[in-house]
Amino acid sequence: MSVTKILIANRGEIAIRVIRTCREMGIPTVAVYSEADRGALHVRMADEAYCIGPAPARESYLVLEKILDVCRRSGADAVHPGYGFLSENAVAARAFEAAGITFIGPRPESIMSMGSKTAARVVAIAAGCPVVPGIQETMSDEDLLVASQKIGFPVMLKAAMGGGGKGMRLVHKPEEFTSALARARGEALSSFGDDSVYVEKAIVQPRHIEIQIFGDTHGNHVYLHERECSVQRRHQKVIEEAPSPHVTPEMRKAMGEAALKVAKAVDYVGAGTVEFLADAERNFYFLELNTRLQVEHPVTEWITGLDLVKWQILVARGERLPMTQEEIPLNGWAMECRIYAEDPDKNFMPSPGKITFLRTPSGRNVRDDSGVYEGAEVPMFYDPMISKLSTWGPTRMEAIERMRAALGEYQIGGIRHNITFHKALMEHEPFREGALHTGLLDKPFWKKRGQGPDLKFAVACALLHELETEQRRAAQPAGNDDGKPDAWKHWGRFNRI
Amino acid sequence: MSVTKILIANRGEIAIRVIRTCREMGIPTVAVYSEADRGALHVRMADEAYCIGPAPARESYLVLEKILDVCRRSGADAVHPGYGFLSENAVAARAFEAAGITFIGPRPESIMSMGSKTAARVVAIAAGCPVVPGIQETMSDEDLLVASQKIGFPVMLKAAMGGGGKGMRLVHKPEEFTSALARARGEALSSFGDDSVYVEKAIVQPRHIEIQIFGDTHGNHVYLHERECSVQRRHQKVIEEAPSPHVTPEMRKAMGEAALKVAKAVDYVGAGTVEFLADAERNFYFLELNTRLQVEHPVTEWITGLDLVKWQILVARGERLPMTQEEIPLNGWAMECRIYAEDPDKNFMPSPGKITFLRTPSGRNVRDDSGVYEGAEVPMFYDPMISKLSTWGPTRMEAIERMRAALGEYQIGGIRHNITFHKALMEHEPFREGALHTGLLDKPFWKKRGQGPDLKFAVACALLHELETEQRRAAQPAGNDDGKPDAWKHWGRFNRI
Amino acid sequence: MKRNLLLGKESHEVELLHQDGVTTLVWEGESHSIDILELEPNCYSILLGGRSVEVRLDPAKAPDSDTHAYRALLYDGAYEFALVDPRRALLVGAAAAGAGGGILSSPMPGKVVKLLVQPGDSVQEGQTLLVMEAMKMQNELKTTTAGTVTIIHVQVGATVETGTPLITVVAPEP
Amino acid sequence: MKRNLLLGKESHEVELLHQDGVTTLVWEGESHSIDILELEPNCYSILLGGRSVEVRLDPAKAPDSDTHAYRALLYDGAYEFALVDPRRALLVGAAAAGAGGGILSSPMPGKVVKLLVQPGDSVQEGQTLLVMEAMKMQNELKTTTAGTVTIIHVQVGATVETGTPLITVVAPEP
Repeated sequence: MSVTKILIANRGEIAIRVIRTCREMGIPTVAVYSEADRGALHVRMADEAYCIGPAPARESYLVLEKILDVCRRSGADAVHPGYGFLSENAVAARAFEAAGITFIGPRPESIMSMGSKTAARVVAIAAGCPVVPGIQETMSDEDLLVASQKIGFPVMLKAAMGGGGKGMRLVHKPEEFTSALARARGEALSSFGDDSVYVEKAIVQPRHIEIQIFGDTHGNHVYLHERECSVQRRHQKVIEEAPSPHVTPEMRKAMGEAALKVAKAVDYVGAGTVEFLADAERNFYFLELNTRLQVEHPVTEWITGLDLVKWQILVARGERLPMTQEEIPLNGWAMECRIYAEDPDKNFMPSPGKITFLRTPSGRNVRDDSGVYEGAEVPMFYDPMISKLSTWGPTRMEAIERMRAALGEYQIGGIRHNITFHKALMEHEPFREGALHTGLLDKPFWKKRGQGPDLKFAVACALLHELETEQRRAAQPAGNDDGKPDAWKHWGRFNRI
Repeated sequence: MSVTKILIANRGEIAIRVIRTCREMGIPTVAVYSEADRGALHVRMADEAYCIGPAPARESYLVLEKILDVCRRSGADAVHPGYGFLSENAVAARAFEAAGITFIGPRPESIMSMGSKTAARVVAIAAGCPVVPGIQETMSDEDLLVASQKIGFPVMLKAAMGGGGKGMRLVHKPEEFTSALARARGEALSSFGDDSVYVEKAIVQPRHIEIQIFGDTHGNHVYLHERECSVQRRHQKVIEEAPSPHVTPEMRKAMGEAALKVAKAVDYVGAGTVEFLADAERNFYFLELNTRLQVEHPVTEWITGLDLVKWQILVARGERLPMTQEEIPLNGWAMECRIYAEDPDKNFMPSPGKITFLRTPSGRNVRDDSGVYEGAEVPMFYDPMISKLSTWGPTRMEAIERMRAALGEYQIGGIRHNITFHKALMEHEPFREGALHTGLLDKPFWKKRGQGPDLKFAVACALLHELETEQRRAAQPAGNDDGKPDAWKHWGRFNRI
Repeated sequence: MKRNLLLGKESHEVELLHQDGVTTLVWEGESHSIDILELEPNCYSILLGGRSVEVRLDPAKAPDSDTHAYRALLYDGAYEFALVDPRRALLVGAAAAGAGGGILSSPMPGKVVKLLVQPGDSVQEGQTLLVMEAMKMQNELKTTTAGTVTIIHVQVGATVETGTPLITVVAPEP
Repeated sequence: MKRNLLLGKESHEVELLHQDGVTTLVWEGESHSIDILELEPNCYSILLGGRSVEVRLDPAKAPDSDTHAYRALLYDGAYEFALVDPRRALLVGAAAAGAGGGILSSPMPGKVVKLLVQPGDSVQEGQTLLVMEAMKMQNELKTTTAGTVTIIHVQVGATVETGTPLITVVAPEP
């Protein structure tokens, strides 16, 4: 298939990530943007850019017809969907195929068969991949309770079409089952338009470990080892690492081979991730297959030295996978922190706004995948993730210390963010010991810091700032407060000519 | 030896580099600065900072007594000299030792014995390491001509105490010998205070290849593979890479073992670099042993995954080398470009001044070791190097393409710099093929770019800028031109209260 | 330059002096000679007795124009405090005392997706009054004042900025 | 907004228009509708017929205050040019014509380490008149005018800024 000009149907850091690989490969890129994103970094960095509508995603980034239209106008012959938006939309994948445009992702059939969690369980069971004991069959609520008692409580209720923790509920006792099921169905219906809910046995203090897989159009499949993503808040990943401190070489091989059974069963093409839950005894259970590039793919790139977007493009061109299973490297350890525009001191409330200053960390084995710049607006319409900071070290502890130091260099102003929260996590003993599980952050280890010994330095600067503001006001009554010209204001002035 | 608080007797990017490792290791740092460097990045990043005198280095960074004084005032029990300044000063190394301060570098005896290039040749010959055929003995000018004719022309004249290309002269014919020798002696005397000059056979189209070595206080020595630094301008390195495209595994082993012979002969402790010239037939010849960390050490850190500053600190503490020779990794390929404040369009004239904007590249396997920030002054008193950009890839070509893309992201304003020059080099065919030699840049492959097709975009922005400037002038007569408040001006205003 | 430093409910007097080329910080009665420099807009480098500290100052929204709220980022972590001109401090205190009850205002830009109360409703401290959506997250906004809802300033579907008044709650007479 | 675009010795007329919400660049007689936005100080994003180009503008020193010299950084490389207000262009031309001979001025901040000529010396085009040191490098400064040295403006050891006049050379009467 031809891939000579790539339209990136996404925004933010993942769009920049794809552009960087395209620049290395010498492939021109086409950005699309909503009206809220005219000044976004992906528009600045792409070779071409087209507006696709108003700020809300369902009126712009999610509108397939607009993306197809920009393909036609720009002559792009391939689309990279990133993650989110249209990335796991089988209808979109099919529409691109029909229009003669290469979709850089799996075949629509694979997306489809993995879209329903219950259907995916059936595929995994048939392929011989272990799944969490559970009930994926449709039955009445009463029968479901009986079946759940057979599995044994506690059980987990999950939305069949779900994701991101919505419609999920942990049920400890049979007495709670019926009302919990009703609420789970309600949430599933409002979030995914489908009230199907299934039951799984709840694993105690589970670890979330996933396998990166890759397939090509010639029937070859490999796994690029595991990532552990157990550090979560409200079922959202916060920190990811590779490899996992829990995984032994034997377990890695067993998990990798189990993941490939599922991949082969659906004749998987491109990048995918098989998610597992693992328990303390190193049993592991299939959860789902994510049919896209994951947010956390950089940790895999660190330990393998490979460029997963490049591999996606090579596979989309119909080339064979560049390596066999035995050739995939595994070097050292990598960590990733998701940097969010949110306020950990105020229950992680989102904090959109203008980034008034930005200093990103650098040095040995530090990688910052950012979607913003100093002066950029972080819009209220999209995901609060503004950057992914990742580090590598020969050992897990060196990767952690490097991350701690890099977080110390990272300075973002104008909006609230979770950098200090991540720094505290890097110093949190259970995290450092690798004793991870998905409930690690349920007990609040994080508390708002008091005023430390360096307060006087901060106050001295504020005093100088007050003095300068007074002097500036006296000198030039027309100046604005922070002394910096506001690009948008100037633009406004220009518009008013 | 105790290393609990490190004074960094340096400035610029190398001081930042050392601070980063200290932060990871949890070691407090002490910066020293000249009056020109009060606002420099190393002062901002260190835990403590002390002024050591006026701008010229010989009145500040080179004054041993001032550094010793700051050690006493701050309680620093170790000194990292970086490169340049006091790093290869045996007197300084001895003075720190006498004051009970750990010098993070080799023993003073090793610095001394390698300080004279002719003495170093004698050591290498005795140790059984191949050297360029030449004459290191003192003799009359007439006898030197006779001896040179025996070696065979062309020959190279070099200052015995020299470095950095000063006092070096290529002599093609015996007729030119006497006058060239006189000029070389003159330059050597004025540059190094010593007119000793020695003669070496000139290697045709030589490659500059060096071996990174490490020793500990327990008599262990290892080599961390080679770097190639053949891309030079006026005998100054411009681009470095590791490994070398010229070196085979057999040659690597032979060079590494030859380097270790010299290291063992002087009982070398810490980080050092053995420089060799190599010819097309893969013969190699000892040039010198640099008794310090090299500017280009990041490429070695990329291919080995190690932190050389951390190793220096471990060795200074009296620990054993963390790895044996067989354990030293060699993964992929790394490139480094030295970013200078100079104007390639005006014969590389230095360009000190204020950095009005700065955007550094990021992404997969890109490392920027910078000593500056947006708003920083690049002083006229020191080296023009403002940053070292390095990239890594699984193959040499991938490292080159990554570098090309990263250079495209790098934006520096207010001063002239060599980023576009480096970008052109990444596209230069002989460089891409790895057909390197130290004369590669003698023929000017670089020509000033003409006005390309994107001129109209640049002019449109300048027109908008003109319009805004006019409007701003009309609106606020007291404002300054670029619309940005100047920190130093404000400070001046504050001073005038 | 004298200011009152407000830390939660505490207030301290602080002063920055500049005489004969020396800058002095008066802090809890002690004078410290400091070297302070604005290196970038709102970014300062301070040397005090050998220690080097870099401070990023982020002026924040404050409840009134005479109280200047700051957030400062140091390598060590973040600090939050406010400064008031002592000549204005009395005014500020008086204004704050005069405000009976409270207005729930928007802590961020976002969209109002649910109103949970009506004018006339009695509400308890900590009760959720309204749900806002921003960045794909729904956020419950709670009242810090118990009392009676008097005004609803917004409608469902409205897009609001930081600081937009949303709901007024009047506390009962004491 | 009309300007003369100066490229070496060429001059072209260029214009930026803004009417009814549309910005137009008139370039070599052709009108292009463009979307231009200053995103950061002196950093612009332009969209023109689908193409997206980012421009960093670096205003440079110009020979006179009416000629505005620019250096622009694009992903593609660097461009250098100057703009003159057509109303001022005649004045500029006249001033340039009036200057017989030339003043060698400093292209960078640095220190004068050697003077190679004296007042009264005849010099050839390309001859080195002075050596300056900056950033540990010695730089030879050459005259672009042949003629007679009339004034030496600096002494050995002096520290000079960019643009400081160093040596005046008067060309012989034609």
